[in-house]
Amino acid sequence: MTDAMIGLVALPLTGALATLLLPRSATAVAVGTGLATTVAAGLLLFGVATQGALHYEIGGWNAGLGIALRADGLSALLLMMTSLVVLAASVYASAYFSADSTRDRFWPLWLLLWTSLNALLLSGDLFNLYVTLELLGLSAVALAALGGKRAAVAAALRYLLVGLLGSMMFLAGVSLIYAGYGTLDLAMLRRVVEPGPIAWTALALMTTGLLLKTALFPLHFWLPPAHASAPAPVSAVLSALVVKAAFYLVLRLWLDVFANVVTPVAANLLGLLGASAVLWGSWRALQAERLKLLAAYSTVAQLGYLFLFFPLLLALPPGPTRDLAAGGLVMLALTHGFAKAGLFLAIGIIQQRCGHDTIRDLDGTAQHLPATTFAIALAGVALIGLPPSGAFLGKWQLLAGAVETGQWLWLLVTATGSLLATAYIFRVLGHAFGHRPYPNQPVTVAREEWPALLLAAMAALVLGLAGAPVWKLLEIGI
Amino acid sequence: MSELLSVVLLGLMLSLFLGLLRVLLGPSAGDRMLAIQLIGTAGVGMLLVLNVLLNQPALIDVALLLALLAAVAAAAFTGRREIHRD
Amino acid sequence: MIDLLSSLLILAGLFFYLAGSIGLLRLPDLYSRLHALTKADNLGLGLLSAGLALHAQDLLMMLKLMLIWLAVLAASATSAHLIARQARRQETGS
Amino acid sequence: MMTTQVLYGLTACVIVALGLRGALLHASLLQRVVAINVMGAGVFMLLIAVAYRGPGLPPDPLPHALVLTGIVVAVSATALALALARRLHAEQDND
Amino acid sequence: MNATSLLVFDGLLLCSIVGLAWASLASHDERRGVILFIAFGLLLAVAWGRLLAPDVALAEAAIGAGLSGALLLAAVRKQSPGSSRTHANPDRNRSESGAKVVLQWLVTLLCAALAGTLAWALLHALSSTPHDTLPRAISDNLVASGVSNPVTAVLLNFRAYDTLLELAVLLTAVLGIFALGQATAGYQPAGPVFDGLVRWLVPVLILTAGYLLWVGAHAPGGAFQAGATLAAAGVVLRLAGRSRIGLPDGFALRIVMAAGVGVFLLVGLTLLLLGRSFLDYPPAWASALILLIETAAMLSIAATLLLAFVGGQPQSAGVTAAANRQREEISR
Repeated sequence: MTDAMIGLVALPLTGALATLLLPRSATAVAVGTGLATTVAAGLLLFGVATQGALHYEIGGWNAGLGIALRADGLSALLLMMTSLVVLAASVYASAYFSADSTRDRFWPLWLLLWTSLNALLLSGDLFNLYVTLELLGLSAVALAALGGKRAAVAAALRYLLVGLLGSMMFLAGVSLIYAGYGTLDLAMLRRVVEPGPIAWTALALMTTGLLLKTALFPLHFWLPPAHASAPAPVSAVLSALVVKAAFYLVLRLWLDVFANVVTPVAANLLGLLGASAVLWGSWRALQAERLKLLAAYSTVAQLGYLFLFFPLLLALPPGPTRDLAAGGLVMLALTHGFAKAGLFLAIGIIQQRCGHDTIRDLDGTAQHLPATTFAIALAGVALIGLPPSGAFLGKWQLLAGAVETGQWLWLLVTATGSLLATAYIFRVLGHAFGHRPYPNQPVTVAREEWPALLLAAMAALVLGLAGAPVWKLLEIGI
Repeated sequence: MSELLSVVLLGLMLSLFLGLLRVLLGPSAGDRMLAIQLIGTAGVGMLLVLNVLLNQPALIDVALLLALLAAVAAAAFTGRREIHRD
Repeated sequence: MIDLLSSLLILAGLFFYLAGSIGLLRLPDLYSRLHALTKADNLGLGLLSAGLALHAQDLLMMLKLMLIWLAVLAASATSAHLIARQARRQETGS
Repeated sequence: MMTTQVLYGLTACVIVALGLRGALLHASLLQRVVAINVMGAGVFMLLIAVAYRGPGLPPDPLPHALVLTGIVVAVSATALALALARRLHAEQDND
Repeated sequence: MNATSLLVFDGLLLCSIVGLAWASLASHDERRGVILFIAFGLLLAVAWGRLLAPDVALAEAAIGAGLSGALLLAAVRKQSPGSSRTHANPDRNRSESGAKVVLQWLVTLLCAALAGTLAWALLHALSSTPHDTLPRAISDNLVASGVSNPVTAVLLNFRAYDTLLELAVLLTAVLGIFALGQATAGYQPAGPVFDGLVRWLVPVLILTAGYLLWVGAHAPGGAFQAGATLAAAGVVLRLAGRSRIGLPDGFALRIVMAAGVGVFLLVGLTLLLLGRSFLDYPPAWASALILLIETAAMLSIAATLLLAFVGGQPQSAGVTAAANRQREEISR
């Protein structure tokens, strides 16, 4: 079962080399690799569910001297989501790129991005995390620039510089940790770390670097242009997974490795930034004229919700209530991942078929692209947080936690954010279901429509109705 | 011997400082490149002295690499592109 | 005897280093500075590495010191040529 | 506490801050890239200062290995950034 | 005497390093900034040597003096004077409103605070006795690692997984550069003097690369330093105006690019199939496997660094020749 962990990194990496060497059969190789990697993620999830947290010492060296891969409930769930989203986006991408040359360049970078996501979620070593962050950043930037237009290149360059700045701050924190504690292994560090100048400064540096990468308000400025100008499958993965990988690391550091170093004041600060992100992101999404920009600002807002959980989790004593809240957080993250990926894929179809993604001119899309419009509606349900979506369960736990700890501010923010989300989603749907006769006669391709629909349905229906195992899996800590 | 080398090390440092002044003063980019050349040579000298002072034979290899690549910056600086036409 | 000789060589090397860098700083134009620089490169490093070579433990070390000197010699001549040519080109405005 | 370590370590902190300032304030893309490289050099100096154990003692090899990996990563990122900047300038010239 | 003068040396070296960093970043002229940065890199190589980190010093020398400098200088050259003026114009900066000045001071204060906090934490970390569990574990397991240079042992055995991902980072960067378009224009022939240098410098660089690769097992050196040196040889050839700079064409080029990651993965997965864990070399085979991986890595590193300098997918020789012919016909 632990070999599945190696598989999750080695399979996409091998696939990347194969698509580089055999561009003619790249699509088949990539989709095959995707299936195999998804099977590995499933095996790992099964393994964690049955055997508890797993770890793997690479090269047979003890963790500390060597590098260990680790998987617990949280990472196994995120790995599973990553696999499903990337697999769906891969099927979608196989029909999306029309030019051969772009397709040849797309697949190796795409699989390298997948490698880095899996490697990051599995890594149990601080410096190795830095390397995976850089691999993630560079492959994401290279993919975002594939659009080739000036806006895409400019946005990608800004994305790269911000990402590099973030990685450098992260590395500075890692160096400080090594200077102070003489280890890079997360599990060992958790045992020895104690509150004090070293841990505070290192955590502050690493967190700032990661917040840049996860685009928490006010460090979000780079995200909307980068996510809005990339090719659709790339946007989907950037918004659903790449920012979330950095968020996962913040979560891992704050609630797991540095749990006894974090102070409520710092957590409240994160909560406040999250609240600002929810309000600002939703407001800008409401004003957006293009669908892709709307989706990108919605990502800024949705990431804000995740940070609202930090002050709650720190205020709640360990016990069932806290576990429920933590489960809510993960549920919200998973739902957003599936919903946002589905939304971006659907927008990509509209953009290709109609030649634009201006919200005002969407009239009548529902008549001609019914499945795609349905996918947008389902994703919208999940983004607003209506039942039976997973986000409903997540937000419910957020509200319950806020009531429990008497932090009413978060309640207010969540309610306002959800109202704004309802407004921006219904603005899109209102135009899409409009009755004005539609000029074009678009041709639909099942390979493109199904992935979007399935991802959105996963977010809006499956996670909400069958969410109980998520909480059970999360009890499996490292 | 080690006292003499310490003095030489500081002397090389002085020489490097003078070169730095020229880099800062310029005035032309060519003057700056010349000063870079001097800084490189002073760096090579310092590595040779440090190699004896610190007993690190590998520093000779570092000096060798710096010496071999000393002309690359100047060539990159003066090189002219082919006229490009599309 | 060898110690004395090597010390003298090393000190002479340092002298040329300093002379070269003072020249680089004080001389009025690029071309004369260029000549000053070659003093440091050729004689300064040459004498220094010769002095150190007298103490080298093995032949390989000696060869490396020799190679370093030759490499710097060639690099400095080439760079000086390239930089001077560039400066001339800019003066004539081509 | 060893003077050499402290001296190089404190300098490293200054270089990191200088690089960060340059990266945040510079308008020129190329100089932003240079600034990020300066910041990286500061972090590398921090690691190498931590590894230093005094004259005659073997230093800790682990930070040296980390810095080597870091240098490769920094060069890769620099090359990609410069290529993006070049493409951007080309697109601007076409306008 | 010795210790004091070394301390003075340290102080002066660090002053010049900080001064150069400051001057390079404060410069409004991009070319001046890059030249100062090259000098900064040269002094860093000396500093790494001084701190007994010759492995890093070698890499810094090969990268800083050879590749980075050429890469950055080439990037300056490609901007027309007009475009750089619009970006960094001191006059415009001066005429900007006070808000910009306030912002500058704010950022400066923020960075000063960062330096202060970092220094405060670092002093805390350095004031306790150094942690030597990990260095001791490294030296205890050195015999089993297959090499006797501890840095190589960490890079290719204990933390080989980092190195595998690092090679993937290099590959990603080059694929990203390829996706942005064709290679930049080559250089005009640099004249007989530089050609004379190139004629012996390139073989010596190749020899040095081989030496560094070989010596890396027991002394400072290794795949990365060797690869960077090899790439520098290609850079020299390109600067001299040669059209062939040692890079293969088409499929062979892709093989070389993939070789580093590929051989690494192949070794790791083969060991997995043989019932060992990923990258767990059998002690008897360790040194041979490390040399195999390092050789492939060196070739990949050299090719990718050189491609980064070339700035895109090089056109195959046949295409270039055809294009040249076409160009000549047009000019007639």
